[in-house]
Amino acid sequence: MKKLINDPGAVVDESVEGFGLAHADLVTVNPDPKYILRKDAPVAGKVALVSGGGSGHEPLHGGFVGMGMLDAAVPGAVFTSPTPDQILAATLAANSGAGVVHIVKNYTGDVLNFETAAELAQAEDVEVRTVLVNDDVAVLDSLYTAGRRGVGGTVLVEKIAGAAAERGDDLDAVAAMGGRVNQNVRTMGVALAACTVPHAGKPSFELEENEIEIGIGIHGEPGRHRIPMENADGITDRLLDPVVSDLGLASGENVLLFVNGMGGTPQSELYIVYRRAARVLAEKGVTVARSLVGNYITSLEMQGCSITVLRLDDEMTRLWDAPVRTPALRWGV
Amino acid sequence: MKKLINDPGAVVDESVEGFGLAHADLVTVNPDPKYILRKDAPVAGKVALVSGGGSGHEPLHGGFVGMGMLDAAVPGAVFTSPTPDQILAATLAANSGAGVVHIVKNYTGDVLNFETAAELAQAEDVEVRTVLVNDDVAVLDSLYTAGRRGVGGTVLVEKIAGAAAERGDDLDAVAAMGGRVNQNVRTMGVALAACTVPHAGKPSFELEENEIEIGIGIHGEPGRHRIPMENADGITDRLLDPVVSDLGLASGENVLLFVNGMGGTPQSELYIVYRRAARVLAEKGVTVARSLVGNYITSLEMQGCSITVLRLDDEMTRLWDAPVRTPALRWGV
Amino acid sequence: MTVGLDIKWALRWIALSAEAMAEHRVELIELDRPIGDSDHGENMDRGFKAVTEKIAEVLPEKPGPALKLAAMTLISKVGGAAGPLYGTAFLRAAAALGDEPEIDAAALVTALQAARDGIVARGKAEPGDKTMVDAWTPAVDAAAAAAGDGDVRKVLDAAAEAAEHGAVATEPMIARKGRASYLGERSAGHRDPGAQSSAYILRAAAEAAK
Amino acid sequence: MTVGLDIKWALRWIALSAEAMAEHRVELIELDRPIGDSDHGENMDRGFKAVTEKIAEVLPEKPGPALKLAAMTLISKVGGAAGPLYGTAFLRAAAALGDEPEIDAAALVTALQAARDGIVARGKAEPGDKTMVDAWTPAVDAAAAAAGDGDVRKVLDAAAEAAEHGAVATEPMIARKGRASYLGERSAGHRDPGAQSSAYILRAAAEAAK
Ligand SMILES: Nc1ncnc2c1ncn2[C@@H]1O[C@H](COP(=O)(O)OP(=O)(O)O)[C@@H](O)[C@H]1O
Ligand SMILES: Nc1ncnc2c1ncn2[C@@H]1O[C@H](COP(=O)(O)OP(=O)(O)O)[C@@H](O)[C@H]1O
Ligand SMILES: [Mg+2]
Ligand SMILES: [Mg+2]
Ligand SMILES: [Mg+2]
Ligand SMILES: [Mg+2]
Repeated sequence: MKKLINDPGAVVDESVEGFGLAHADLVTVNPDPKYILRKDAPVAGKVALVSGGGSGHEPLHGGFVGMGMLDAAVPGAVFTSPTPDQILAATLAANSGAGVVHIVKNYTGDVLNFETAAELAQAEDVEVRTVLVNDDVAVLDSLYTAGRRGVGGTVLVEKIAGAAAERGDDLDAVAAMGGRVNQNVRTMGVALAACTVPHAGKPSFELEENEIEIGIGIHGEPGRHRIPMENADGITDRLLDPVVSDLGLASGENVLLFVNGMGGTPQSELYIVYRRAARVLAEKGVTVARSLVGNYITSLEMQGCSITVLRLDDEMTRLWDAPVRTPALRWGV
Repeated sequence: MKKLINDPGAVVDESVEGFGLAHADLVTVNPDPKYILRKDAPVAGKVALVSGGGSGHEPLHGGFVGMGMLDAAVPGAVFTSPTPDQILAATLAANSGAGVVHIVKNYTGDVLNFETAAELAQAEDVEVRTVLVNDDVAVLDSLYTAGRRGVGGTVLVEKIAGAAAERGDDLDAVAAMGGRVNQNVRTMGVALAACTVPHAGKPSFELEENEIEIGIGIHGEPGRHRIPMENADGITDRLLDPVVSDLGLASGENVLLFVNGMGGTPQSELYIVYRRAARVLAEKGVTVARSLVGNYITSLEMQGCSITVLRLDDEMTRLWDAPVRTPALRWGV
Repeated sequence: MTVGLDIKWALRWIALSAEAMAEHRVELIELDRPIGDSDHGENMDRGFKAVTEKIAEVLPEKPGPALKLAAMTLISKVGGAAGPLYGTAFLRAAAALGDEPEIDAAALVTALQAARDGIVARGKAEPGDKTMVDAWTPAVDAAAAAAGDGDVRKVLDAAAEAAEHGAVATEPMIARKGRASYLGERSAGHRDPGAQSSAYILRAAAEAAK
Repeated sequence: MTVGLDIKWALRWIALSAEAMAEHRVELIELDRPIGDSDHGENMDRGFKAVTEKIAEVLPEKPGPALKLAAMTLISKVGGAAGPLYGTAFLRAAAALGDEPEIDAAALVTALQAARDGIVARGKAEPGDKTMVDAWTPAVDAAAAAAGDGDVRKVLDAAAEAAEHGAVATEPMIARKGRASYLGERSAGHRDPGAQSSAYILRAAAEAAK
């Protein structure tokens, strides 16, 4: 394992500290319990958005703290959801009195820890709503399982619900908007090579030179199945098809197409995937009205990508376009 | 070699095509001769900035085309400088009559091809000035060698000279501003693992599990020397020391600190490096007034980073802060 | 009739659990690798180290408060799925024990049941879902069955042994809860890390009574 | 006295160069790997493929125009350092040959000298800097020395052989120009890829005359 780190146990502490130093104009970092807070939080009268999860997915979530997106982000250990006291502290710090929306990726750990924190916050008279993100079509959705994971769609939920909060929507409306994005977004990912969790010291799975893993999540966990290496167009089709059919996309609809790098894949390759996905959607009569390409929700240095499609309506489009000023996503201001 | 590509010979074509599709609001792509043009170019009365070089460094340069930065970018084959006819075509397309500044990284190939293009453009009555970027302190500077390479500093030259052009500076003033940035910027890089050029199919060098390569450039070329793996703080010091001493930084000065990922390193690690570099600079009494952290000038999927320090004066700081609207760098608009 | 379990037992249980987590840290990470995200051993070790520190700081004097302190520390230090699940287990056990200075076999069985029920309440897993429930459920059943002659050591031994078998028995299972469930059928053939850590913790409870 | 070189030779030269670049593509990439950026073989192969197409399209009728077409195509298709350098070399050689239909030994030497001088003028490298100049300079010297009895084949054979030796001789050199110079002393022990491609191209010229 070769990493630019000092001590596997200090990766999150040191990285978040550096993040705070680099973006002191936008955020403040509370070291213990650890959370990242929007510089001017609490923003009077505004519903606050708090998200979080295991570290190792940067820029998610800390990179999305700022005007128009999150009010606070709560980083856990690498790939380990944060604890209730961290989430509670962030929730209290972000709350202006208008209530707090928790954006939670659907993993048992995240769900349980955010659930506890929400109970504790409510006991302190802070109103909390939870938006559960579960956009990963690689996972079978069923009442009897842990259900679909929250992956790429999380970025879009945070941006669009964040814009709704920024324009002054109330607590229920912001939560509803987050839910609406989640209902209209689907994702599927592929790994060409695994990542190595610092404290584990070994790749989280082994792939042969000629194998890829289809349907991976964002925690270095293996995917749904392993297939022989294919070219970029073939892989793109394998990811896009289930996304499109699960969304039930019809000709004439507008979408946002998001090609996300898992951390170790060059941008040039993401654009090759984007090219194919955009073409296939165009052939289906679907209009790609907005796009996002880059490393936004990663698995450390994993090689691979995910494709996310969000069905857009006019309101979501306006909220997507609304100004945002965070370390990782910035426009309009 | 596992890459999200279709055909090693089509990587640049397909990737640039995808880039054009994803950012059609900001740029247009001319497929042959290949260049990327700011959507509203030529911008009446404005000096145009044209840069380019081998592909594989994305988002450099195409990602920096747009308001406040480049008017055109010319991508060559992977790690191979573009040809004069491409550069000429981009120069003619970008020119509004106010002249064109070529921003050229100091590599024999780039220098020769841009030189030829500049002569051809001048023969067509287009005034061209060239800013040569050579900020890599890993390379000994001497009249008798190829001289220092242009690396991380290029991003800062393009941003600040781009802002000068956008505010209406004339041709000589824009070129002079580019030169001023270059004179005040230094960079040094490290690789933890090499990258693989698609048409070569093999890593550009081999590092043992316990070795790193200090003083690498951005073309997968080996560096100045190979040393046993160290921790992030140790590596940061090795990169930062020569940068600081070559710049002759003194206590009380302001700088921009830029920690750049080479493409395959997680953001969390870049912030660990940033943390150390910021601390060391603070100890020296140097104020980090601005920062940039992320993958901005890469070597495909190389693992590693570079540290760039720019000595700032008030004017450069204002130009750095000026609005920019490109696929990869965006603020203030 | 044997004596009941007191604060010494509770403190030893916690100390031996912490030792077991440190000793098996890498093994539990390795179990979490093929079907999870390679952090279970790291999480448990971090959590029990924190519990050990907290216990040394607070010096609780009865089993119930000791387990409650462990629970609160696990909840606030572990994160992931295991943090809230183990936290709830210890919290419910502590509540069942209340402020009693000594625990007899019946109370012990009740506490173990409460712990298991807490895990099920939070995690909604059923036996056979390939989770720590598959260690706790047979452990609780065996404990209840062994409680007849009122020997707490027999109860704990039975629980530990059943948990160990339960952990092994997760190997062929197809996961329906937790991270391993994402793998579907590919989760078969691997032991569940949480079931294994549960077996270690219940074995620590039995050893602590010796 | 042997006959001079005509358009057939020029076209064969170009065709054999293209063949050599295709054949040695991987080898030239491999030479460029340790001390460069792994693209020289790719660049040269891409360039000469384009030259071959252009020649077939335009069908030049005299050596000078044929070499000029090759030059322009290399400049516009190769990029990197090699594109402008080889482009200039062929351009200067073409200029030296002018519109003559046939080239004698003296004209040939002049053309080779012009090519070499073009490379030096563009690249500012001196002999010993570990570049293609270290193939071209001995080649030009040997060609001049062999021109005495007016046999163009002898001239070309001498040039090719000297270039081959020159390429080998770059191995111990420490690069002072081009990408390899960034390596400083670590550049020693590797053959310069541009010197090697120059040797192949000059060998092609000699073969074309047979
Ligand atoms: N819903 C659940 N009910 C009971 N136990 C669960 C559940 N989900 C996960 N677990 C247990 O948690 C263990 C994983 O813990 P850990 O690796 O620390 O957390 P995470 O899965 O968040 O990385 C699993 O091995 C399993 O025993
Ligand atoms: N200044 C120079 N003068 C002469 N030849 C040079 C010079 N710089 C580079 N070369 C030649 O160019 C070759 C490299 O070509 P190539 O790999 O195609 O371009 P690049 O170096 O841009 O990747 C070197 O091996 C060397 O022979
Ligand atoms: Mg985890
Ligand atoms: Mg090159
Ligand atoms: Mg885990
Ligand atoms: Mg090269």
